Amino acid sequence: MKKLQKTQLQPFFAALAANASLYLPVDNEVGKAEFKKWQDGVQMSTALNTLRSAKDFFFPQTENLMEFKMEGKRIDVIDTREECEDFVLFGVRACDAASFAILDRVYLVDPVDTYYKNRREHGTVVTLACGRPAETCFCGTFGIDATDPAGDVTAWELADGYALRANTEKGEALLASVAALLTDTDTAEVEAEQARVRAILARLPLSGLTTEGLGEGMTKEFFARPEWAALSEACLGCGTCTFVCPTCQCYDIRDFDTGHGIQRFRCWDSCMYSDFTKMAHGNPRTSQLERFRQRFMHKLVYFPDNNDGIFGCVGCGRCLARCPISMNIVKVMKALKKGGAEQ
Amino acid sequence: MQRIGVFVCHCGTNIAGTVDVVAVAKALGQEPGVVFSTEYQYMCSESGQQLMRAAIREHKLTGVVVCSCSPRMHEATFRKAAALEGVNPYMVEIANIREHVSWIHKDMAEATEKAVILGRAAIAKVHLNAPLQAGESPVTKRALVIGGGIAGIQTALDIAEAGFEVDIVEKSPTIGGKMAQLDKTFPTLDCAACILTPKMVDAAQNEKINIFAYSELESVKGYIGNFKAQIRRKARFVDETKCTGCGICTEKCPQKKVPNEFNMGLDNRRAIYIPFAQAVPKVATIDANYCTMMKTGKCGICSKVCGTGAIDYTQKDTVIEREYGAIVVATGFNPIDAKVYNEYGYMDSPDVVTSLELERLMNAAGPTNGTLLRPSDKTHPHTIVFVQCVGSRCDETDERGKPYCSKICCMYTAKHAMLIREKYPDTDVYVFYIDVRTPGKNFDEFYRRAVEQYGVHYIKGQVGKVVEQNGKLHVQASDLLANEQLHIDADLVVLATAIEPDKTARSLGTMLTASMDTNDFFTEAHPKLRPVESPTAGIFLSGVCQGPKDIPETVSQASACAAKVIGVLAKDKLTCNPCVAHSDELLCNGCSSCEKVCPYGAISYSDKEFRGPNRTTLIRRVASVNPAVCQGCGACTVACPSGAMDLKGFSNKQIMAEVDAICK
Amino acid sequence: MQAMMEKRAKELLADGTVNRVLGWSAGEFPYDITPAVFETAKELEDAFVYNDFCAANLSKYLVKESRKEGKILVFLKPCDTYSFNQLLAEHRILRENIYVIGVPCYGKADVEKLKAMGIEGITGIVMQNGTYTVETVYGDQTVKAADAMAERCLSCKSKKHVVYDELLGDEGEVDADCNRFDMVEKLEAMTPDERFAFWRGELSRCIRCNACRNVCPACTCEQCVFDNPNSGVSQKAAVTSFEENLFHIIRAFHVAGRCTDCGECSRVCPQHIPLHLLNRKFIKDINEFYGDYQAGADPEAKPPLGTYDKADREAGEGGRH
Amino acid sequence: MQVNEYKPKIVAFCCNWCSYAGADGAGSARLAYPAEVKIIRVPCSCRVNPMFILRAFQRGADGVIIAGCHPGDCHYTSGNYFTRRRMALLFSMLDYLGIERERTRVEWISAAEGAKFSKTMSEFAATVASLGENKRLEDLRCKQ
Repeated sequence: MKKLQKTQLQPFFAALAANASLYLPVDNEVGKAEFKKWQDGVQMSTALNTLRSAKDFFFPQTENLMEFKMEGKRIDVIDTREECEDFVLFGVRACDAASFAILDRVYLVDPVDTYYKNRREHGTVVTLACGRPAETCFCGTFGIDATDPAGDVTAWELADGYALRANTEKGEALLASVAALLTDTDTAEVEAEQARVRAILARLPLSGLTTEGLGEGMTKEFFARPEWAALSEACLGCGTCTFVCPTCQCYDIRDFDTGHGIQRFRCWDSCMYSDFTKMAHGNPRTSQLERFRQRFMHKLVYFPDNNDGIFGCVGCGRCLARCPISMNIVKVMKALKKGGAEQ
Repeated sequence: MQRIGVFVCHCGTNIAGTVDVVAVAKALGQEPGVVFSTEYQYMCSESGQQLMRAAIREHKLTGVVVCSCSPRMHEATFRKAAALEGVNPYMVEIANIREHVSWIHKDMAEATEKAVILGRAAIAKVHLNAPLQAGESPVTKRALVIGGGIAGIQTALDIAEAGFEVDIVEKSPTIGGKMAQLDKTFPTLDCAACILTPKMVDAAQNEKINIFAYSELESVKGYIGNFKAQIRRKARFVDETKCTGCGICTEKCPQKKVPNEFNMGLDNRRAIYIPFAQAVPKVATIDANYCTMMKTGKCGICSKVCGTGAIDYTQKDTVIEREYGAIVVATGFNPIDAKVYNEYGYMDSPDVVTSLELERLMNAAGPTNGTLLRPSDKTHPHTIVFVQCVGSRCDETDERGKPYCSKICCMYTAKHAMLIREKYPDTDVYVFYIDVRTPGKNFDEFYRRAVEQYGVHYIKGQVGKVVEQNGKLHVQASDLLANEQLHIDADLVVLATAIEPDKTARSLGTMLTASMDTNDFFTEAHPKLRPVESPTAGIFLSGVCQGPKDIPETVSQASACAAKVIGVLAKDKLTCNPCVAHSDELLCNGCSSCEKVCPYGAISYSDKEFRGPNRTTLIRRVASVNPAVCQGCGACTVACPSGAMDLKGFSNKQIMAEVDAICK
Repeated sequence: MQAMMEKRAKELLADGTVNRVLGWSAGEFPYDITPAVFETAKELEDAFVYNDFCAANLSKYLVKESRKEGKILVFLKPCDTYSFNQLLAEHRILRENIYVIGVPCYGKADVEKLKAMGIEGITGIVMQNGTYTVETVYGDQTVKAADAMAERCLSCKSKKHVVYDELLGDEGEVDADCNRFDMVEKLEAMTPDERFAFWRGELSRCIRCNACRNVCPACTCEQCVFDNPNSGVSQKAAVTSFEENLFHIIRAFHVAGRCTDCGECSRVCPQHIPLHLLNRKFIKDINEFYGDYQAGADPEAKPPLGTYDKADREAGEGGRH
Repeated sequence: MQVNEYKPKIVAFCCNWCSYAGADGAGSARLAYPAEVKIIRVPCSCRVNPMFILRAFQRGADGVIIAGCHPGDCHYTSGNYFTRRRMALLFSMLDYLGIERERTRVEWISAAEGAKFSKTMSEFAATVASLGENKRLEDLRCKQ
């Protein structure tokens, strides 16, 4: 385990940025944290988490897939893919780090999504253990330890500096590249910090929430539940929850006519949208109830069904904070459990 | 995918002189969907059209782009040619490379490039064109004429002559209008009544003509061929079917102090009255505002003297509904109220009169039985001053007046001056004018006679003030030609007041959605080429409601108007413009935004059942457009937030495709 | 107030006046309140809530709810009644199926403001006497309610209900001097470059989640042009700065003259874009160009874009706005 | 003469009854105006949706002008009055967003005013040229 003095933070960032683009949470014009490229003088945000998740770096909201160039009656197909440059993501929280593993299960299995893979290979993730979790946090529900996040390198904020631990070869290489700024340290300080935070986590309002009764094999049990009607009633059908979600992975592919050609791009889709998975024959989910149910069934049942029981939620709490009408996965989980208990 | 043919016209050298037509045809031939592209000397010529038709046949074209002169010139020509080969005429688009390119640009490279771009825009549009079918609507074979003056009478007679029914709605108790009040007419000096009253009688006796006098239009709905009008028949308190017009009631009525509007208030009539001897219909009317019986319940003399029992004090207004195929507006005019021009002393002295009042003072059936006497002391005036352009031709700063020339004043003043000099040679007559305007058949000769033979003093100049002094009217004026101030002590001053559209015109225009200008004259569909039609289909204009006119002009326009109406009524069905708005019910919110901006009332709403999710049904309010009423302006398409409302032939996508092609 | 509302709701359910109640339902935390339809007294007892965090404008739900079987009771705050009237004017809701109870509002709280004060880990909030005692996992904190009031409520245009069948509590007043255009004026006073920079900064954060549109009581289109592949402008993502501008300009234009300034768009924006400043610009312009107009104040009023005056100013004429 | 002289792209929406005819009139009288002005015929100025204007800017236009009948002369009675209100608000909004207001314009040009058409278009083209390329409402995807 290595240690970085707080006074060395900016030189540390500078050293990382010398080798690759460095992104870290920075407060924006309205005082909310978002990942931004580090430049000399940029200060890291002290916020618990970014408004948007870190998934954007591997699965951006929009990306061009290919182009068609048209001249008169001639059409050329152009491959627009470019090799991604190396980059470092600093300050990713445990929840978001866990989301990458979920996205990998979608995009790195056959057929591999080469656009995603390219970025995953070139990105190095430095996570930062949580020090001051919020009431909306419930990563523990999904077995995620906010005090010991995954990532290529794990960092803990201590009173006078940061403890750093490489978890992967990429992480080793990253720490090696800045070795001059680091000193060796033992795990005692980190363990003390973890104990402090774990005590707080245990007091969080959602700390008792478990996945018991949810997950694999529950499709028949949950699909026709009457609770969906009341739960989905207030849903506006906006995409906020999906767009701030670190694990939502659905996209739409569209063509944009530029006037001199076609750009084929993909962009995030939301199962809350009325045209979600609309096909030539029409739309398989015509009501908001069905679309709402799809979102939560996917995270709580279908994804675990197809992925060895792993849930499609990491408990980051963004949807809890952002939903315009405050409907969210926690309320859904509780309602389904309660309904199950009553049956 | 369309199969588009492009036809580039040289227009002799009009286009080819500046645009490289061969290059344009070649460039456009490369566009997606274009399967044939050529150029030709004169596309609009018979052989040009044959060339197009052959290409349509040979290449199985589904769309046509003609790069030529303005679509305002030959769009119809090329649409017809395409239609002859079975291509829907609305699959033809014109790229205007003459007026918009070759005629305004000198540089060939620049002009050619622009021509190609306009051609591309037309091609982009044709790709999205859809065949449009013009709808048909039936025609009610009856016309409504609003206003029973000479304009309305003439129009009605001509329409009836062609065998169609006509209703005349006249708000006063009799038809006849302003012409009935006139004495003589210029430039022939024949008596107005002698030429008008036979026409009034003709109208009354024509079995095709229904006269609804003392009636007002309440509402009009519908569209060309299919109007529904509600007409309020005001209570006369006299049964029209029983009254013989004998006039005994009007003689016996004790209420004698009612200002006589027919004589411009220069004398009085009774509370029950017939406006003038030749009134049509010749039926008495009780003026409820003055009738003692109506006001106090005591009197009833007319009822007692009426031999036919026609008097009915309990009569109520009735509203009848009639259907029409066409509507003629013939609402005429009024002189403006002279009291706003008090510098001329109109309110101070009874001897300052308007020209129309003078007509009555000179009329044998008028208050003085045709002897010209001053209203104040009933003496014969020896010096008379005419003031021209009172309220006409005013500049913007004069809020009391009108910006336009009232057109008839110069001539009737010459008439008045001449008649006075003829009858009373001892009278001095002065006319103060800005200009004397006499462009008409025998008009200038008439005016010159007034000056040369009758010795009327025409003075170019303005009257500044008229003040009553010792029984005389002291007129201060300037003589612009002599550049001197004049002071004339006159016995009578006559104001040639401007004429303005009848006050009812504005609300009528709104009711008919017929456009008007800022002076409340009805606007014609085209100032030169469609002068008797309103832009609103099925609404026609007759007489002064459209603009100042004298009698011969009014009568010619009235007949022209009748011809246009007959043109509509003679058809069994009307073809509609297919480029109309339509509402996609699946997208429509029923919010009424479109309805609020539709100038024609073409949009209506109904509750319809739709499929909801999962086999449910939903009832929603949705808009629909009556294609026979819609004129295709497109105001609704922008008011509609959901894009449910679109315009055929000029759809959102078509226009955006043109934008894209131009900006590319 | 909550008890009074619950009581009336139960009475109206019991006497059959209504068969459903549209109100607010308590959540996991003191502040995450969800609009909900209650059908029984028990449901009301279990979850019905009305407090300073009941921010959601319920009127838009009536587009669907008023078309269902039976009459529904809805609780409307003063500003929600304007939206209600506007929906009524546009025939989007069926008045005969709705029973409106006006409820007072003294300004709603914004939990983001509490969080911005560094208050985290909120487990409870005690609201009384104009203060909030916020219980958190990190200890209790007391703040003035006024300091936590939502931005939109600081410039509240009206505490008067413009429509109701029944009113609970005291009726408020229209506030003509609410200073709601202050920020618009500030922007107008900037140079075009500054304005451009300001809006680029704001709109570039847009993630096109459509929350602003979907919550907006004026945006009730059966299908939005931006969702309709046939409209020519449909788009799912804020791909370029142009798309961001297009979406927000057209959205503001489509609600121009119809927006009641309820402020829901800015409240729900996950990216904290002050979207209401676009709508307020149109409201301010309409007031200045065509005379004062408050959408929703009078359902019979002629909407400014559905009428005209011959003496209207020319487009682009006059001043810097 | 300068090589690659900047030529703005200008879209002119002209109502069929007045301004398009006015443009024809300009042509008949051989009254030149810059070739960068390209006309799209619409039935009435009130057919012009703000979306068309933004679309033009997106696709590379540097200026958009809407020309219709004079107020009071609308073929459809009231269309241009609605145009006037809509565009007054839209232009004000564009200005509020910091987008050059000079790039958009509404003009009333009658069928008889060929000279005015030519003069208006020349002036507008010059104004737009002086502003340079439209950057603030461009869409980079549409750049060649």
